[in-house]
Amino acid sequence: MQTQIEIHTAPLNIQACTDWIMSPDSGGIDVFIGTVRNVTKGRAVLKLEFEAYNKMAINEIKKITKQAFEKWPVQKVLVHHRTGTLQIGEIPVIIAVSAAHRAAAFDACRYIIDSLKQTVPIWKKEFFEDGEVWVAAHP
Amino acid sequence: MQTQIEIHTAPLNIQACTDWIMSPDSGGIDVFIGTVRNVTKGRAVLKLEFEAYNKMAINEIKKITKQAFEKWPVQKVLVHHRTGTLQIGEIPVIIAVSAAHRAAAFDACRYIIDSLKQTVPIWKKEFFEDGEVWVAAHP
Amino acid sequence: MEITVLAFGIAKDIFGGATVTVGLTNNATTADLKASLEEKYPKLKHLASYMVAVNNEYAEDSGLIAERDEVAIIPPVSGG
Amino acid sequence: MEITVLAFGIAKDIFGGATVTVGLTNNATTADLKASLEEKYPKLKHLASYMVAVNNEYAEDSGLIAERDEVAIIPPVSGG
Repeated sequence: MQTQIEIHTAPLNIQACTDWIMSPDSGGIDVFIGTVRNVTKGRAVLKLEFEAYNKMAINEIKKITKQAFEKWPVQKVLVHHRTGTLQIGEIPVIIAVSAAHRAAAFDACRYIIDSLKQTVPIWKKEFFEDGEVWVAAHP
Repeated sequence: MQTQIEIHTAPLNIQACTDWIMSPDSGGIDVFIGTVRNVTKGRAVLKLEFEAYNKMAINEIKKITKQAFEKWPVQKVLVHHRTGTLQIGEIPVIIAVSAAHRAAAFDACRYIIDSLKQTVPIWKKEFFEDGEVWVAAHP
Repeated sequence: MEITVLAFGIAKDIFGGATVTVGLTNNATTADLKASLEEKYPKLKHLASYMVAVNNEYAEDSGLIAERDEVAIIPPVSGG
Repeated sequence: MEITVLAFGIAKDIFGGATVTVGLTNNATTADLKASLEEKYPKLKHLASYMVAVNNEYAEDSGLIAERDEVAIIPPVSGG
């Protein structure tokens, strides 16, 4: 049960993530890369800003990765999240999971990103031509 | 509907794959990386050899990626497969899928690797201390 | 007791700062803190939802708050 | 007609080479090719399964084979 959980202000590095996750006893690796999209609900997005309650966010991500290890036979789990201002095309999150067999890697990776979006105290503000909004803040 | 399908004798390059797959209109990318595991069914593996019927393999991979585009709202699909001798930890296959929303990327990526293993004319030989075997050749 | 509450995301905008100080009775609960904040900052009630975290853990409404606790308002999260 | 059949994976081992030449009557089908090969190389029958590809497409047993077709034996695949 190896995990690497980090919150960075600098750009995330895909190669560093895959280097860490690879190992001789794994057969399948699934990597999810979130990217900043140029549009949301039909509105052009200029940039995003991410804010995290760092200590608690790491705490909550640890809970999720622990659950992933309990649910699936996975070997290593990596979660890197970025904070600060991100331009279109930049990477807010990378999740990587290795396992002996690919099904566990896929299932766990998807579970981790789905759960992260529900419970981890990180917030995203979208900037538009004509304003800005904290995502999901209002009904 | 953009695809990049390649069969290489040289080592696959993860960064080149993720560079190609990223784009301003995508929000989620799923990447599957197959790696050569040091053990199979309890036996230590020394190395693998992959052979492909290249032209037909590309053909069959194209069919699979076309199906993926029909089944899910995905944006770009990349499949790189390696042939030749691979050492433990090396990468036989990288599949990358981008989509506006992550569910489609996950579904399509998993569909492509599952289908690839069923229909694409590529063969793997496992080398052990005491012999070698073409995988799945015999019942 | 005086509690310094950390604010994130839209809560920071609502409070007009990264922290806000609230006066609570001893043995106050999370629910008491929420009531006090909502009175002072009615916009909190317009959020889709929000939680209180005490010492980096989500807190139940009935959970007690002590003077040295690290308390934070957690508006709807949207990471990833 | 003479057909040069490409072999891959374990089929290469069974044929003792990357290609094998088979004499077939005109209008021969994939099934005829299989029967001819299985007679000469009985080990083919021990495979979990195998397919014939004609011009880079999997072929039905009833499919015809023409002289200029690119024909290949496809043992069980194991890529990825």
